Formats: sequence, C-alpha cells, structure tokens
Amino acid sequence: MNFDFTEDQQEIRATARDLLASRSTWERVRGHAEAGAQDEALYTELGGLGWPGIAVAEEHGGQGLGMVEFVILLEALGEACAAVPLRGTALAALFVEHAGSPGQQAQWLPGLASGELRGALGTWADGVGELVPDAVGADIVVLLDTDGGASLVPAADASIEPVASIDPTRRYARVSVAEGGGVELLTSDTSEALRRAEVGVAAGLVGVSQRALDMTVAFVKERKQFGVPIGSFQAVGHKAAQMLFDTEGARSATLFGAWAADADTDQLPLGAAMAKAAASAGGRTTTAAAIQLHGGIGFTWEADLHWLYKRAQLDAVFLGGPATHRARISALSAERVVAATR
Amino acid sequence: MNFDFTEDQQEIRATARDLLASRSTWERVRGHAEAGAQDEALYTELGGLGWPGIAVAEEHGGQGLGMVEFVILLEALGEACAAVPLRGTALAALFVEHAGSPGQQAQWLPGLASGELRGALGTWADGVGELVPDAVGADIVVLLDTDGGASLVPAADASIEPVASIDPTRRYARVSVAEGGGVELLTSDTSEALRRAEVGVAAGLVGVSQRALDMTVAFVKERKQFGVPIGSFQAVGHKAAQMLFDTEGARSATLFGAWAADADTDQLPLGAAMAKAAASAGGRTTTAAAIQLHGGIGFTWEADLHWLYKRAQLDAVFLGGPATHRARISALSAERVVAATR
Amino acid sequence: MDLTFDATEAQFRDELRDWLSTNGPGPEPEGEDEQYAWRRDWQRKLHDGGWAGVHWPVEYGGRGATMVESAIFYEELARSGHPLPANVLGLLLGGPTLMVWGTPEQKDRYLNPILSAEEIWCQGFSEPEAGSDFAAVKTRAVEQADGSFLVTGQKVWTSGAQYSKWCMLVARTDFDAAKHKGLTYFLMDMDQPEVQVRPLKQITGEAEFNELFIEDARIPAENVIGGVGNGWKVALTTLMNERAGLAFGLQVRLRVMLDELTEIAASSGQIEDPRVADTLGELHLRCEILRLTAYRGLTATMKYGQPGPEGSLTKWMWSETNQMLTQFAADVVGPEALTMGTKWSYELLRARGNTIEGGTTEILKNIVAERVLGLPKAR
Amino acid sequence: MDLTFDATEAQFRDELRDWLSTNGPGPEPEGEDEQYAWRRDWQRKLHDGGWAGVHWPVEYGGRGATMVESAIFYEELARSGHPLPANVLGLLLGGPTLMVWGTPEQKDRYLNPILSAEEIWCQGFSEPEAGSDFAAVKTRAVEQADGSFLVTGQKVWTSGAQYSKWCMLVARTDFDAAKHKGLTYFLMDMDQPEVQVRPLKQITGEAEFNELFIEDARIPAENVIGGVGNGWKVALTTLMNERAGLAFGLQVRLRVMLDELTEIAASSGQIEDPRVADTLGELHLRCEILRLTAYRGLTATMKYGQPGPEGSLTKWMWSETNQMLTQFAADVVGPEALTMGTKWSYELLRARGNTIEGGTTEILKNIVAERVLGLPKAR
Repeated sequence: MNFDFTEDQQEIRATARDLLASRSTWERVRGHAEAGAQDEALYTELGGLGWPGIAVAEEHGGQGLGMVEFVILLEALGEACAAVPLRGTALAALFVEHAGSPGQQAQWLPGLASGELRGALGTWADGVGELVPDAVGADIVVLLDTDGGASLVPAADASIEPVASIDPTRRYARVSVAEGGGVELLTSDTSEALRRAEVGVAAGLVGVSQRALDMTVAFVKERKQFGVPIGSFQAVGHKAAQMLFDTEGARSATLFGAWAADADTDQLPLGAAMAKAAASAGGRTTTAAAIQLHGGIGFTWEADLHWLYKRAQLDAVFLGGPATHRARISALSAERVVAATR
Repeated sequence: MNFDFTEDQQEIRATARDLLASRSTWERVRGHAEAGAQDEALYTELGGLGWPGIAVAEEHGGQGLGMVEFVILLEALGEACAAVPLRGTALAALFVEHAGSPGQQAQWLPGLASGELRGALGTWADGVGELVPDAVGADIVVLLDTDGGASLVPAADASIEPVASIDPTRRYARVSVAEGGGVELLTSDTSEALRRAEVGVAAGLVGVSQRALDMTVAFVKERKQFGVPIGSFQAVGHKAAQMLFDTEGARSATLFGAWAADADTDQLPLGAAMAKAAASAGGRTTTAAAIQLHGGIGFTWEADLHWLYKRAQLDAVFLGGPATHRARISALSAERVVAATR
Repeated sequence: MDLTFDATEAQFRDELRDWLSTNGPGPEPEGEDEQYAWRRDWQRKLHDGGWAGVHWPVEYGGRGATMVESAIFYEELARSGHPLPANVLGLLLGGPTLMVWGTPEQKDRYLNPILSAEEIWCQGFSEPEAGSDFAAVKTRAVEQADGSFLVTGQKVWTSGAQYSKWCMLVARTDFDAAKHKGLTYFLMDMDQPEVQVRPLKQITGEAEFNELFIEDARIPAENVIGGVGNGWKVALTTLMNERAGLAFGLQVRLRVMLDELTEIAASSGQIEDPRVADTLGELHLRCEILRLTAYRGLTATMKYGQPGPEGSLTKWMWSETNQMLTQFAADVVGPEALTMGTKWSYELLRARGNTIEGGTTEILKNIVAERVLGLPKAR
Repeated sequence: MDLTFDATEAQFRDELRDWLSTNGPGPEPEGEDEQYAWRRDWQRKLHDGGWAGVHWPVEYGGRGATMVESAIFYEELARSGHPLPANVLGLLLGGPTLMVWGTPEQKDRYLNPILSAEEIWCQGFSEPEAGSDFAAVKTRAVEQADGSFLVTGQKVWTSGAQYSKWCMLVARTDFDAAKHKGLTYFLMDMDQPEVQVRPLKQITGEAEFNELFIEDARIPAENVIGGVGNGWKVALTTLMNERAGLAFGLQVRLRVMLDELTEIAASSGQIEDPRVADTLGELHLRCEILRLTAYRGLTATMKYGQPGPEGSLTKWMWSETNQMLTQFAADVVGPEALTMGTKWSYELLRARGNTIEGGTTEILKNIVAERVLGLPKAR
C-alpha cells in the first residue's frame, strides 16, 4: 500500500506544472480565449515533449507510460486552464489504441502520439455530435453512440462546424458526417477506452478545482474588509475548507481510477465512475465557491476565475454528469453486494 | 392580500402558547416521556377548551373554525412537544368529517371534538399499520391504504399493540383488525381530509423547528468558548440563520396550505404538498443543527433537544417524507405548466 | 389572513394587465446604447400611462399605490416580459431617498425628471477596496471656500453610469471622524469631464456595471442630501429601499424560467426520471415559498412598519434558488445551455453574481444572525 | 503508486483474518458491566494471540506493525464484527503518549498492564465549560509540601471511567500563567473516593460517557507525565494519536452498514427508484473516497512524518457520511429504523454525536483553514 507518486511520477508532475506555469499564464490563456484561438505554439511544444502520447504504447510511437502519468498531465493542463487541444488528441488515441483495429492503430496512433495529428472525442446521437471539444482543427474525431459503440470520422469525411461554448479556452464544434463522407466503426469493445477517458476528464477537473482553491486562498489572505483579511472570517475559511474537501476527495477518486486502469482493471469501472462523479460535482462547487469568496471582483472578466468556472461547467457534463456516474456507482455497488450475499 | 393572522387568530395563538408554556414544561414532557405515558391531565384540559374540535363544524359539536386556527394549535403543540394524543384525535376527526357518512359523523364527531373520544390516524398495508401515532388508548383508528382509501376501525375491533418508537412524547402502536373485528370504509373521497392532515402534521413540525431555533439562540448567546459567546462565531450565527430560513420557509408554506384549505381548495393539493415537504425537511435539519450548535451538551439526555429531534424524525415521515411530497409538487406544477402551454 | 388580492388590488392588477397587453416597448433593438434608449422610451410610455412612479405619492407625481399594488406592478411587468424602466434606480432608490431627506427645493428640482426618464440616476456607494464595508469609503469630498465640494476617488458596480445625469454619491467629508461618521451623501452631476466612466466587463462578457474615476469633480453645496456628515443615515434609506419592490419582479422572473424548464423537462420526457422531477419539485417549492415569504414581509411592513424575520430572507432565498435553477438547467436543457448567446447560458453565468450583488449571502447571514436572531455581533 | 497490499501486508491480513475467524469474544452478554467484562476478556485473548498492541514497538510488548498493518488490523476487526478491545484508550492514546513523554520507570510500570487489559485507562481532558477550548481548563492541581498534588474539578465525556484504573488528566497547576501554559498532564488513580464517576446519559438513552467529580484527589509527584507545566504539549501527543488507527475501523463499519442498506434497497426493490439509487451512489462514493483519503494520509505520514492536507479531512468526511447514511436509512428501512431497540434507530441517534465528539466539524474546519490552507486565525 503506497498511495503516493513514484519519484519518476513526481518528477513528471513538477516538470509539467513548472512548464505550464511559465507557458500558460493567465495573460496567455486570456489572449487565446478572447481571440477564440488555441495556443498553437504551446501545443507544438507539448507535442514535442510527447505529452499527447504519454500513455500510448511505445510500439505505436508513444511513451508507454500509464494512466497515472496521463492524469498527472491532464490535471496540470486543467490547473493551467491551458488553451491547447491536447486532451482531445490524447482521448482519441485512447480509443484507437484500446478499441481500434491494428490497421487503425498503425494509421493514427503515431501521429496522435506525437501531436502531429490532432484528435477529438465527443458523443453523438442521430448522426450529430453537439459541443464536441477540440474538434475544430482535428484530423480525426471519435464519436460515441449512446449504446457504447464508437465511430472514427476522419476530418475529410466530417462536417465540423465551430460553436462557441461558454468555455472559450477550448474550441468546440458541431460534428456530423459530411455528405458522401465515411465512418469507420471501432470494432473492439470501447468500454476500457471510455473508462480511461472518464478518468482523464476527471483529472482535468481536479486541476481546475485546485487552481480555484489556490487563487482563492491567496486572495482571502490579502483582501481586507472591516480592517482584517477576509480569510480570518469563519464563513470564508470554512468555505475554503470545503473547497479543499471537494478537491482532495475528487483527487483521491481520480488517482484510484488511474491506478485501477494500470494495475487492476476489475476496479476500473467503479474507479472511473467515482472519479467522474466526484470531480464533476467538485469542479462545479469549487469554482462557484471561488467566485463567491472573491466577492464582486470574482464576478468580473478580469479576475480570470471565470475561465475555470466555465471550463468546469463543460467538463462536468462531458462524458456524463455527476448523476449519471452516481447511478453507475450505485449499480456496481449493488451488484457487488448482491453477489456477496448470494 | 394580507398575510397575517386576524386579531382573533393572534389571540388564539398567544393563549395557546401561554397555556402550553406553563402546562407542558420540559420537566413535564420529560416525565411523561420517560414513563412512556401521555399527559392525561393536559389532554383533559385541552379537550375542555375545545382544541380537538377547533376545525370541526359546530353542528358536530366543534368550534367551526378553520384550518388556519387548526394549524395555530398544532404548531403550538409541536413547539411545546406536548405529550398529548390531541393530534391523533383531531386528524381522525378530519377524516370522519370530510369523508365519513352522516351516520359516522353523528357517531364519532361530537366525542372527538370534545376530546372525550380519542382518535388516531395511520397508514397500513397488508392489513397492518406500523407505528400508528396516538393509537394507544384511541377509541377509533383511521387507517389509510396506499391507494387513497381509508378505513375506520373502532378500538373494540382492533388489535392495538404498543410499540416504542424513538419518539416517546407520543405513544405509537402496531394496529391491525382483531380476529372477528370489523372495518368500516370511509365512503367519500378522502383526499380533502388527507391534504388537511398533511398541513396539520406540517404545522407541528414548524413548531418543533421554532422551538429548536429558540433554544439554540438562547444557548449560543450565553455559552462561552474562547472567552466569547459562541453566537458571535460566524459558523454558529450562520447555521442559526439557516435554521430561521428553514423554519420560516416551512411556516410560509404551511400557512399557505391552511389558508388554501379554508379559502381556495383548488390550491390545497399544492399547498399541502409544499407544507409537508418543507416542514419535513426543515424539521430534520433544524433539530439536527440545534444539537450541533449545542455541542456536547446537545447530545445529552438532559438537554431536552433530543425530544424535538426524535419527534421531527417521526413526523417527517408520517404521511409521506420530503421526497414523496416533492414528487407531488413536481407533478402538480408540470400539470399546470403543460395545461398553460396547450 | 387572505392570500388573494382584494377587490381594489385585483382591479389594479387587471387594469395594469390590460394596459401592458396593449402597450409595450416594441421589439428589442440590437446594441447596448440602442437598448438603453429603448428602455428610456419605454419608461416615457409608462409615465404617460401613469405607470412610472407607481408607489410614489400622488403629490410627487406618482400613482400613490399601496405596497401590495407596487408588488403587483413588478410581478405583472415581469410576467409581461417587458423590460424594467430605464431609470429604475431613480424610481426605486433616488426618488424615495429624496422624499425623506431632500429639501423642498431639491424635491421640486429632481423628482419629476426621474419619473419622466429625462434624467437618469446611478448609485455611487461601492468602492474597490470597501466592498460591503461602508466605513472603508475612501472617496474624498473637500469643502471649498465657496461652499462647494471637490471630489476625488473611485467607485465601482455603478450600473447605467454612462447614461446617467445624477449619481447618488457617498464620500468622506470629515477625515478625522470615526468610521461612518465622516460621510456625506451628494448628488453629483455626471456631465463633467472630471468624472470618467469605464465599463466593467463581467463573467457574462457584458458590461452591466461601470467603474467611476472621479478627479476633482465639483459638487455645489445645494447638492448635499440630508446634511454634511449625515451620509451614512441617508445611504441607509437608499439601501432599505433597494429591491423592496424589485424583489417581486425577480421572483416572477424565476417562476417564468422555472415553468419554461418544466415545460422542457415534460416535453423531452426527462420529467419521467424521478431525480429530475425531484429537483423540479424542490425548485417549485422554493420558488413558491419565496413568493409567500415576500408577501408575508410586505404584510408585516404595512402593518408594523417593518418586515418580520422573514423579510431578511427573500434575497438570500431568491439568489440561491436562481443559482440552483440555472445550474440544473445545464443538465436538463443540454448543450444549448452551455452555448454562448443562448438565454440559458447567460442566466447560468449571470446567476453567479446573485449571491454577491446587493449584499453577499455571507453578509446577509450576518444580518439575520445579528438583527433578527439577536446574536452578538460576528467576530 | 500501489493501492494493493504488498506481500508482507497481505500476509499480515491473511494471518489476522485466519486468527479472527477462529478466535472471537463469544456471544455478547446482556448488561453493560457484563459487556465490558466480555470486551476485557476479548482483549486478553487478543493479547495472548499477539494482537493487542499491534502498532506498539516490540520492545514495549507490541507487534511492531507498520501503520498500514495497524490500519489493516482495525479494518479487519471491524469487518469481523468483533468488538474493540476494552482498553482502547490505553492502547491508542495512553500507551503511545507514555512512549513519547514517560520516564523509563513510568514505561516499565504502566505499559504492560495496558496491553493485557489489567489496568484500564480513561481520558480526562474535557470540562463542562471548556468544550474544545483547552485554555479554559479549570480543574486545579495544587502542589503539596511532599511534592504530591491535590486535584479538584470536574471532567466530562469520560468513557469507560467506571472501569478505569488510570485517568489521563489535564489540570491547571499554574494559575497565573496564561492560557495553555499552566497545564500539567497527570496519571490519576481512579481508585479513590475523592473521584466520583457519574454516568452521562445521551440522546440514545445509553450512558456511553461519564462525568468525573474530583475533590481533593491525590496524585503523587511521580505520576506527572512530561513535567509540570508541560501538559498542553503532552496532551497534544494524545490528541494526535486519537483515532489514528481507529479511523480505519470506523470507515469499515460505515461500509458494512452501507452494504447492508444497499442489500435492503435491492431486495425490497427500492433501488429501482433512481432517487434511491442516486443517494446510495453518493454514499458509496463518499465511503470509498474516505477509505482512499485515509490511505493517502497514511502514506504521507509514513513518508513525510505527517499527513498531507487530506489527513485533516477524514474525520469530517466520516462523520458527515455516517449522518447522511443513517438519516437515509430511516427512509429506506422504514418504521423499523424509527423503532427503539433496533440497530438502525440506535445508529440514527448515535450519529448525531459524530460531528461533535473528538472535535466538532466547526473546529475541524477551523483547523483545515488555518493549518492546512494557512489562512489567518479565525476571529
């Protein structure tokens, strides 16, 4: 039992956070968000560092590391609210690797792993995927049916129509198959890939929550009202404590999900549902609390908190909101309990 | 629009509260609760004052007042946590009056209205009513089916087996029809009676919440920690404010329900569901918060808060818990909205 | 107890409904300035119809409506879907404050142009460093030899400043007096280059509010309201009037949104999911309790001159419920609610401000604990 | 990162499970005294089997288990359904405090009888007026000519006092020193008529705790732990050990109850109601997060000597979740859960104490805000 990162993992975490702290400052995030653009320079740099392929097998051009390393990077990207389409690429790679044919793997994985190709993951119904993140500029889009099937749509075959979501730190699109375009089905079971994707999205939310907490703590230590720092008011301190509670709870669940993916896939379904349920609910509450504790300032465009709030809103419902995942936890737990009592 | 009591109603309220403040002290409530007994002297006195029949028509021996007066008394009884079976008698009378035949009304109402007969109301399934409040010593028990039907069981025909619930300020029983015993069905629609009963139970819960709040406010003004009254800590003050919020919200809903019963029965179904939903949830949260704000003392037998907590637990589920009534509110609202858009 | 409108009230409501059904501002134009002009025209129409200063006494050009009628006015206005009149701060705050503290000359001079929307008013209370803490107001007003004042400082959260003629300004005139004591309440002319208005963009991307940068702006002596050094008391009058009637409009807006959400849940079949129905039930319950509690407060105010304990709760209830509703809408409405430019996404973002503006929920809870429950002042 | 038990840990667990499956306390007798004697016998059995002082160093007669193994011990004990050993406060708090602060003679004298349950320990920290405020301790210990102390005062929340030989007593020895400074930590002999134990009945109707009335009780000089005037520091050691291992047992008890509730919901069909499933899902989530967070804290403690930020959260999480679970059980289980004498009703009532005992949630939040987040001390 060792619930901590290895030295290598700690190194990856520190490096990733340091890098993003200098490359993805609020000024830079804001600049891209206001322009409705992605940070191309940063994406290229991260591709060069192999981030999109961190969990892709070495034989497919990736780094062959695990989901724990994957969530370390995604949490850091969430924390920085980085305006790069990296998550889409990495999530698409998960599906190609875990549910694609050897041919699909050979065709797409090396490019996705190096970041030279871009991917996106979304859900669709009746042939249309709404608010597919990172789809603008993607070379390939993976679209999930409601029944668990997944389709692979190359950009050439797709109609990708940009849509402005409330989160401009990512570019979203309405995706459908273009007239005359083709769709490949991913033939293997997609559930392993989807569970990993859920954990990855949860990790980004944990990063968002952590950043909201850190900004809030720094603010309430400085900001004075009635002659004292507002952090000395219990109403403020206790709300910040609740933010920590929600953030750390979601982090525990997300790390569990990542570890399960790497070491004990029997526990992955539960771990993924736990991660997404906790991080989605936590992402919403912590970013809302951060705005509240900043008072009027927190509600302004300049305060930068709103990027976190908006990203949390989108990520919280992406691949299922809290209620969806609580229902899964409940079903899995009931299954276990009923099996044990038989 | 006048959302306040009339002078007569204010007079009733003040008199009722004064009377109970002197007759139903904690010492007396505790004495009866610990002995597993009801306060017979007080019940007799209240019967003499016509409380059980306050809303019963004058032709049946009641006072012919309305549901607003009825909830004023039931709130006062809840506030005093009085150990009398008055509610059971009054609720049984509601069913006989609003759903009984003329014969049943003539047979039972005068006795119930004067308190000379005792009644009880409960729910049953498969011929058994569990935890029927005020059933011990009742002359007549009204039992509700899950499908809206109601049966009238005279004590002589019933098997009434005392059961100790966690709330010893009322006496509960397991009720079934005794071998060879008879059951009369209430032939008219019982929904009007049931809605009124829900409002009445809600009123008792509002009283319980109010008392929990008052005791807490008094305590946190006096009790010192770290050299100051604990009421000066925001964590304490804000929790007390939340208690007020929950209490007053439930009170608004309950008064609305009572008024609707008297003046606008079209709104009674919504009003009753609102009252019971708000007062049930509020009763649980306010009494729990009262214990918390009293700290260790609040958890002791001597603190008397636990009588309120326990009564709230029983009353919160009696005639349906918060979830049941929220579902009804939702259904009624959806009906209204859909009708309006057609 | 009577929770229906009496005959007079019902007549007032029916007359108003009639009027609102045949009178309106017309289609909303594009552009912020255009929209403001449209709301100004709308106020003129209301004024011409006798509906501008509903709760103002007849002697000041109002309709002399009761508090219940005033509540009905804002309820019906919200229900009609028509916008608020442009000079809402003048009507709700400025006018009533002048009626209490103004000299006869001031009332003569200022009240009528408020009603007619000829002169728009804005409110200059908050400052960047002061937040909810009035004692921390730093804007300075220094008396000159001629009795006028030169004002320098910064104000924030000033809505409508760019369209305003007059600003209700609280500034410090005595720098030695403790805390609240050295404050004075002024009417500052916004038409001077010494007052700069900078829009303050919010989370929604819109600039509903402004910052004011004031440098040596001049205010003549006759524009002091309620006397030099008495600013705290005058400001309290303004604050007490804040949202008094507006609350009823907000409550109806909430109800209209909730009904719309219920309709979406019903027509999409989502309401069959007991979890969805449960949350809708809770929202309807809160919404209705808010309405009832607001009316309880109104009755108490009319009978006893001040609201009962429930009066402090309505803004807190409304803001929490609105946040709960708009967040839930993101789940029920789906992608549209997270897409820019839709009503639902605007409401989701805008609702974040509800628990901050007009007194944070934390401050409101302090007030409830101290003033309603009588607990010792929070430490 | 490895969230499974390693080979040694797994072996420890298997060995323990084996032992617990063939050893137990036997059927629980009726009566409070009889139950205590039964738990005392059970501790003797644990001791004979080498399972009494699992986390105590071998030199003090313990098993020298790692922190993870100690956690496993309490998890498995809870899972087995067997009770805690009688002298749980001696094992978890008294012994470890002595190991840090005791003299060699004190360790020789006291440690072994703790393990064997020969001498039971209780804790005399809280006082009626002091609550969570150590600085307010009023119990006085006055040094006599012979170096012994005469103690007078009142303590509260003392569980097991009626069975105890020794009380970990914090009393004031310097009446001039400020706040925490004048406190001393004693071992007080409970076998003297100057110490009266009065049961303190709780909301459950049981008297799990006691009040101590102390009047001129004598404590010899050699029973001071950690030096006169050093009581605050010594007490902190005790408090730091509080619940360290026990938390794992509580967490498993919660899981066992939740599984039982899930079983009831499944077999009664209630789980088909998405609202019921939703709450069960939330409870399972919280329960599992609690377990994971507790292990994260353990890893941090083993690696860095202290838990990370998550360490302060587990008691708060557990108490809230337990309250949520037992309240929800009232809805799912039905009348039985509100009937006296049932497990569910006991748990519903008992859970109210969880957010108070061992530090109220309010105090825990203060600690998180101040010590974990580094916010200025709450005012």
